[in-house]
Amino acid sequence: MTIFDASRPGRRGVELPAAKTSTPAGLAEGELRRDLAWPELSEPEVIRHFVGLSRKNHAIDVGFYPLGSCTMKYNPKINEEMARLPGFAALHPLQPEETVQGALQLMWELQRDLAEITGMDRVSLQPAAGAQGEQTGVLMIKAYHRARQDLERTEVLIPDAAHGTNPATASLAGFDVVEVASDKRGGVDLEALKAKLGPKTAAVMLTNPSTLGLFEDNIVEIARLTHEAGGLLYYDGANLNAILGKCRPGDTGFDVVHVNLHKTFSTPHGGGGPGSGPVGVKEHLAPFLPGPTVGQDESGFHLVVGGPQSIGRMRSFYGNFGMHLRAYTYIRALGKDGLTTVAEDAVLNANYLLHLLKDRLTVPYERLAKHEFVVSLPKAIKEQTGVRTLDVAKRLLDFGVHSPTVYFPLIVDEAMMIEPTETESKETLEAFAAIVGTVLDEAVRDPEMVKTAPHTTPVRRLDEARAARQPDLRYRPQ
Amino acid sequence: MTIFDASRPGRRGVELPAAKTSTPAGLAEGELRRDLAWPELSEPEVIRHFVGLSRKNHAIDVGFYPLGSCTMKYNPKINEEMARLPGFAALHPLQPEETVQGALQLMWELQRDLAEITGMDRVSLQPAAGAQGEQTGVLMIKAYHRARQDLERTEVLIPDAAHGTNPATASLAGFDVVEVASDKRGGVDLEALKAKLGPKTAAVMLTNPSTLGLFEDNIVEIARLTHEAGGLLYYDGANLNAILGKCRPGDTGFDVVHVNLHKTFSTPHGGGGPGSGPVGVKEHLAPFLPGPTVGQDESGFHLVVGGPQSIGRMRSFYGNFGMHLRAYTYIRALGKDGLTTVAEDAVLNANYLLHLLKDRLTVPYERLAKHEFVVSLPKAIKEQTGVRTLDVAKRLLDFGVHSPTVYFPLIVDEAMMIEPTETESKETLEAFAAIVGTVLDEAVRDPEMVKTAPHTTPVRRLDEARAARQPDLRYRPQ
Amino acid sequence: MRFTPHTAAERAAMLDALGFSEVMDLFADLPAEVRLGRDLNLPLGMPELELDRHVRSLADKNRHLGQMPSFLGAGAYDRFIPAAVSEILRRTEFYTSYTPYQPEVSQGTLQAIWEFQSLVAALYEMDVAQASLYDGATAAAEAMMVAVAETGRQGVVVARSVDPQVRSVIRTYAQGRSLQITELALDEDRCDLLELDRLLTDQVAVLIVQQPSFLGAIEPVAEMVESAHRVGALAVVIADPIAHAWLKPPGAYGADLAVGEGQGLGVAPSFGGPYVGLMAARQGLVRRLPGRIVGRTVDVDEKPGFVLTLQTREQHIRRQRATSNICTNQGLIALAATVYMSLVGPEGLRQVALLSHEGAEDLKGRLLAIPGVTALGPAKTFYEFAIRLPKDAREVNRRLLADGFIGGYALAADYPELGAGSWLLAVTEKRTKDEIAAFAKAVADAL
Amino acid sequence: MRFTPHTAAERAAMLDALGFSEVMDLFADLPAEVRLGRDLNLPLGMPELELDRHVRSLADKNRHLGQMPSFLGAGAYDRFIPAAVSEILRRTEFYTSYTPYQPEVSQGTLQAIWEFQSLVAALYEMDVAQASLYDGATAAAEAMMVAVAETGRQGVVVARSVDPQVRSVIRTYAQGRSLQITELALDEDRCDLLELDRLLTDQVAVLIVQQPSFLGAIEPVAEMVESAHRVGALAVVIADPIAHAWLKPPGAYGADLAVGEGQGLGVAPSFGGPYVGLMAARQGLVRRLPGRIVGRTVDVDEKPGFVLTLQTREQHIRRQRATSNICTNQGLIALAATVYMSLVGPEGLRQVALLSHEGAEDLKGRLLAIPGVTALGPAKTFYEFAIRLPKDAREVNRRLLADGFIGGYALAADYPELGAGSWLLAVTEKRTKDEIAAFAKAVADAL
Ligand SMILES: Cc1ncc(COP(=O)(O)O)c(C=O)c1O
Ligand SMILES: Cc1ncc(COP(=O)(O)O)c(C=O)c1O
Repeated sequence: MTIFDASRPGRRGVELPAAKTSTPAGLAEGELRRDLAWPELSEPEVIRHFVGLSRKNHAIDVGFYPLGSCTMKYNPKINEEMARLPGFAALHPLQPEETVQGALQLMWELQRDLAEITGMDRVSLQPAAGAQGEQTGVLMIKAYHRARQDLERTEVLIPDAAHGTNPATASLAGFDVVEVASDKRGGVDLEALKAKLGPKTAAVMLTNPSTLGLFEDNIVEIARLTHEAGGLLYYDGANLNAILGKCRPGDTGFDVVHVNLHKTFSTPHGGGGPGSGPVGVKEHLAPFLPGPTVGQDESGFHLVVGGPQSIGRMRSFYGNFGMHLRAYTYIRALGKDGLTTVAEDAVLNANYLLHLLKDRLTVPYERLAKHEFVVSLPKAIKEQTGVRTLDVAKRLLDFGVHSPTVYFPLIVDEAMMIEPTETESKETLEAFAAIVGTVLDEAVRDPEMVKTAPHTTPVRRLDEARAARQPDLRYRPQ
Repeated sequence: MTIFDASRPGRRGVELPAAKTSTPAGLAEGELRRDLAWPELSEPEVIRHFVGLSRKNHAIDVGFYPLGSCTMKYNPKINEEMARLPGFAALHPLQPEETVQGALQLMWELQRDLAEITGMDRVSLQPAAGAQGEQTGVLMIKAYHRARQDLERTEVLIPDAAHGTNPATASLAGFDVVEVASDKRGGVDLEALKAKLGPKTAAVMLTNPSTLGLFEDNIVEIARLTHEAGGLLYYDGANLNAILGKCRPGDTGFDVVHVNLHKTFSTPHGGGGPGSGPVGVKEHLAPFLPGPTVGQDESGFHLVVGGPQSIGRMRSFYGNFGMHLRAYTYIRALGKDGLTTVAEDAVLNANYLLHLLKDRLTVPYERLAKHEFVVSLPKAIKEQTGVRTLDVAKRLLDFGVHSPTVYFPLIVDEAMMIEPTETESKETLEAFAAIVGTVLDEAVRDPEMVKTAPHTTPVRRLDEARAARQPDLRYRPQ
Repeated sequence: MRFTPHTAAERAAMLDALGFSEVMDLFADLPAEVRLGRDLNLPLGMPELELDRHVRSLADKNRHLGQMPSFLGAGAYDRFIPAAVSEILRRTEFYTSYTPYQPEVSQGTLQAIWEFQSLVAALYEMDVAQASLYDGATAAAEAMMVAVAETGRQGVVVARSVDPQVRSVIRTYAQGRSLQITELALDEDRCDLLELDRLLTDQVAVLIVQQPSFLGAIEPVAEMVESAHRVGALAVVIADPIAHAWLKPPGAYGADLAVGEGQGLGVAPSFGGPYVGLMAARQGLVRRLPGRIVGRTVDVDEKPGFVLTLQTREQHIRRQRATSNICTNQGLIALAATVYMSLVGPEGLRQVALLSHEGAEDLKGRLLAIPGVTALGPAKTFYEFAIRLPKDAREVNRRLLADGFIGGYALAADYPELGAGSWLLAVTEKRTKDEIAAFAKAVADAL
Repeated sequence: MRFTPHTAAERAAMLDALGFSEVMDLFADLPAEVRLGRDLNLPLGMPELELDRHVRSLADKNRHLGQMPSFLGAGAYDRFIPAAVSEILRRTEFYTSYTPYQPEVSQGTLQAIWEFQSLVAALYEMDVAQASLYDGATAAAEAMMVAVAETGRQGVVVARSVDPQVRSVIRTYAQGRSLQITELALDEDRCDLLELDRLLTDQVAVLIVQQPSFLGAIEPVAEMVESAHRVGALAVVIADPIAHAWLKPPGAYGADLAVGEGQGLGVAPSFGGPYVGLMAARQGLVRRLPGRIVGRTVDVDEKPGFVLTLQTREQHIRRQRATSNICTNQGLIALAATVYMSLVGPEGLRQVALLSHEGAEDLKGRLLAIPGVTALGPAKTFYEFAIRLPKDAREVNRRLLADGFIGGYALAADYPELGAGSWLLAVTEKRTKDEIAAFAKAVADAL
């Protein structure tokens, strides 16, 4: 039942002080609306409705969530507590600076810490998510070339394994996307890269470790080639969790990075956001950063608006401050020691789980994994039984775990992309491997069971084709 | 899996600043303990464990909870928000009075408001729950008689329909319990009462409306008879929700009352507490009240310890302040208008639901109900099918509602005690009546289905006999 | 470590299973020259007890809206948030889940978003709405991109009375596709309609206006939309959700897209974010919308359920040909708004808006009664309004802060043409009569 | 109304179905003479916006522990509470459910209580524990009742070094059954063992001692328990859970019942409540215990599950013959303690206790170095200790408050024999070295 179906005219979930008038004075009839077709409910009904909805969700705090590329790590509860302090939550973004020194200090320290962690020179916290971080970065690259009167650089090179936001961003920034093939080891094919680099190259966008969970060990060479061709190197920080304290993108030749605070820095994913995608740049790109950023002088902390070459604002105010605050709390909780342990345990967990699964699933690249790995459903199973990766993913749901990311990256057939994260225990990994084993056995023994899964979830397999063919996108009274 | 089974030695859910020493200095070996057999887990594991447990509970915010006598009404969210303000939650009970004037004011106002609502002269907020309120009241009655040198009053009269806490309390206070039968209309049988009242009578304990949900319309006569016999009249306030703003126990002859803040005044039930059971008394019992209570003078609010005749403390400090605070917030939210509406809607809901069910269930007393009502499973069903009230209660759980209180009061065969409360909607009542109808149909059509219920709950019917025969009351390592 | 379960013994056992002897073996694939041969230059980790103290000490360096009555708006508002909203946001099943890629175990999130879409569409009286954007500013920019794609044109006309931050974001987004942006000037305190007719050519893809405007003015939006349509341009209306409890909604006068900032709908000001961008459109544009969209369908047992739909618009399917690059949006904040809208209902929203309006009219009357204070122009306003002080507004704000008030927004930095005394004030339902009166008096004293 | 769904139309429809014409018909069974013929003398209800403001204004009239370092204990402690505890307490499935009468839909509550019992039993090294009591004071009183029932005797010996509030509650509970209470005197700062032997007769049902005592002293509990057993009395030890991270647990020296106040285990001081009483016992007493007990069993499918058990002890079955009258206990607070104990684990609890102990030793050293300040006696102490000031302790507390500190507990009101300068101080893991040093200096200045 939707909240609209639960509505009864005249119910109220909130009462307010009495108004003196019954309509806004001075507005003409023609300026006023007639009706507002919202539901009407009491507070208990609203609570029961949304509590009921919540109980239909899987979540990190409910069970294992190895959704590759998304870094579904535990979200510490202290972060939530701190974010709700009125000294942060009840700040207007345009209050006088002298009344928000604590907030500005926090942002300033976070800028500095993210610069240190990524090995970059300057950071802006403004982008609202990873994709907006990319957009910021690519627009800065565009502005950089333009400022140098280097006007023919219309192409952005992107590996075929890349996340969809990378090509979408490059295109949104007005670039042509040139796909670069991967080599047999799952890395960027250096020959292919060389062939595509040239005077039109504005940038190369990479994530490292790649979406295959593999460290791009040619990275220094890639950076050299890119720079030689006059392009800049963009770092998609979605996979930063793997290398915290071990290696810094800035030290490996990247010119711009974004980081996803909602991945590496434990801010909650919220059912799909809010995220936060700060960008870091090397000094040569600093003039193009979006403003305001936070600066410090003897009188305290200040908002510094972008200079004349700045690409301008990416969104209103200073970004998702509530997420900055959580990420800051997390960084302070862990410190340099803890962040390094995060990377170590994330990589250990991925390799251990890969080890537990490698005899049952096809491993396309037999290399050391970083924080995640990609495997395929064995061809033999698919051919013999007709069971597909999607079916396996759905069947896993019946066992109380979330499924891995599936069918991504696109270059691996029947891909399952598995990212356990460092916050999962050895037992959980072993239990998950056992579940996968059970499902694979079942796929052979009783393929229908798997093909018609899930069976025990709040709803069963949904008709997505019908949803797209006959879009029912909002409530309409019958 | 219990939290002990999930433990792994060396895990930690909380880190603390480093200590300088490794054991408490100066303590002899023989004074120290060896081992502390507690589980060891990380924060994510602890959270997942308890979130998982929570999801196995029914609760008011999950669905209908018509547990008679317990007043499972909606608990407003603003109460929880206010209770967590550091200005309340972070107060030490022994702080200097000048630093807790807001807390004392709140308690003072609550004392005054509860006195007004119940029609009593003085209130103490100290008792921690209803049962302790009873104990407080009965001990005051004992002290009262003793102070008057009226030393032969050893009996407390209690209706046979009463809640178990009433006789247990009287006995704990050193009284003999004398049971008074109910009459055909479900009220106290006046003749039986007269026969049992006498020089040994210390008190009569009643709840009104009674546990049958019926208003004791002879109440004035009962009070007169009790007082004539030299006894005092005790009011168990568990059912106060029915008469808020309509009638006050103090005006109908009661000498002592307790109220359950966790019932009538919406403080959460917490899976079995904390409750709060303030007591109110008429002036003649005031000297016996437990201290401290809160008083006011020109310099502010003060804690006033009990006088020489006080029965003494019932518990440490001033009672469950966190519950006082929620009840206070609730009373201010509703005000005189809202509290009266509560009683009206609570009674309306009970009568409406009774109306919807009366053709399907046996109604022992065909009278106007107050906030709740008692019905029985029809004898015919029981005899034909062997299905009992317990089975019906269990089967209801499969439909996502909580069952009513069953087999209480003891004087009604196969009793179901149903209290919808005022916070439920008409649709919910109708849906519940339909579910009951379905289950009763099923009882006839497919009695096994009902007798083996529940079928869809986290566990099915549990072996309570085994639990009592072979008590397994704590974790023991294998 | 408290957030990671492994003990030293477990790590050793796992490494052993992998045939490794030490943790650094896991990083053997990092070429020596890229390894960070030192510790990060960060402090050591803090136990929660110290961390809590430290972060609170930063919070305590701020003075917050609970401590000073505020009349500052300009895009973020100090509105009342019922406790029930945060109760739902704290449900871990909502905040620790992610984009509902597996709908069978994400019906909570999916249905809530579908309800959000329904509420936003109803608010704006548009055919459809999508699942949220980063904020109101990016929503406006994304709407512009939709219009550009739909019309194949490159011209953009943005009213100067649109929030300057929103205009700035629009300009940033326009850089990528080299769009031509023209600003529609002010006539006193509203859009210049004569100028509008001059700017609207057949090169124009879209007209972007704000209702009420950044200056608080109720704009003649219906006429403006009509003018845009006359040249084949689309009309995007940035529509404040609270004021639209009463104002005629964009759908009622033919806007093609309605967008807005949802912060007023139960979201804490939180120093500027996270907020939530709203976007609704007419049916014909649905396949051009950016970001997520949830649709209702049925499962194999014909039981109704919800899924992400029309995904062929999206980056993970369409890659460089996607309608936008959005992946993570503002899910949890959309949920907050959904709970808020459900709680207040139509009557509650009207009352919130009416109380704000009454307060604003009261304050406006009091301020305009102060000698030397004048109106910017003839526009009607709703809960936010601009006036002109006989003194620099920044100076007045400083005086007011000393008196314990957060004053209005000094407009001159964005609108030099309005003069140093131009000042924008917002009144919400949280401001009491006494606060308004005291503030007006403090302003008079400060002049 | 916001908490009740009915609209006027629905009320009318429901009344109509009942054959009534107005709401007062529902109260026709109230005799005219008992009806309240007027409105309650209370204010009108407040919208949440005003209510929030009003209740916050009361909170703001208090000065809380986050604003002033406190050295006050005496039964309630300012300890660190990890954020994860309140996350679980805010799960509505826990806080809006009730006593698990239907175990099939209450496994969350039941298992959590069973784990609470297990943790408490392990802490005290006793065989069993029950599901919580109102607080530490009533737990002690209930333990006394168990001993009285078990022995059939009426005598009770309570150490004078037991918390005076606990002694007061014991006296109150004793009134009902006319028990004879004798107080075991102090010898300097500990129990007088010679006096104990005089008091222990074959009339004595129970000896009640506290470890560490209210004065902070580590008492010779093992000897005392032995003495009690020698005369056939039971021994009840009131055992502080934090100090017992290190101290030998009651079960290790044969106590019959161990009880305690659980506030230190993750529960906010909250002006004195709600707290939670702990009670554990040796196996032989299990059927005499008060209150709820949860047991593990299996369901019809042999799946493990939990139920309320041994209910024949309880009031709802046994009525006047029940072991106690307890119905509602402190379920949610027991849950808080359970989550806390699970988070800190054995090492965490030891560290909390050790940090507190180190701080207390530091403070004690600093204070005893001030001329005129003396120890009460030779007892060892843990994190709370008593000293004697050369001035009235209440006066010193007033001075300290002016300096921004909450001072200790002035003992003279409860222990006139210790003099006006006697003062009890507690140090928890929250107190920093700097706070301790500053406090010691402020004390020196105040003398
Ligand atoms: C590799 C990669 N790049 C970019 C993104 C986009 O980040 P966001 O969702 O924060 O916009 C993601 C998100 O899943 C990702 O996995
Ligand atoms: C009628 C009645 N009296 C007394 C009580 C005892 O109250 P408490 O559980 O708060 O101790 C109850 C509780 O259910 C009750 O229903």
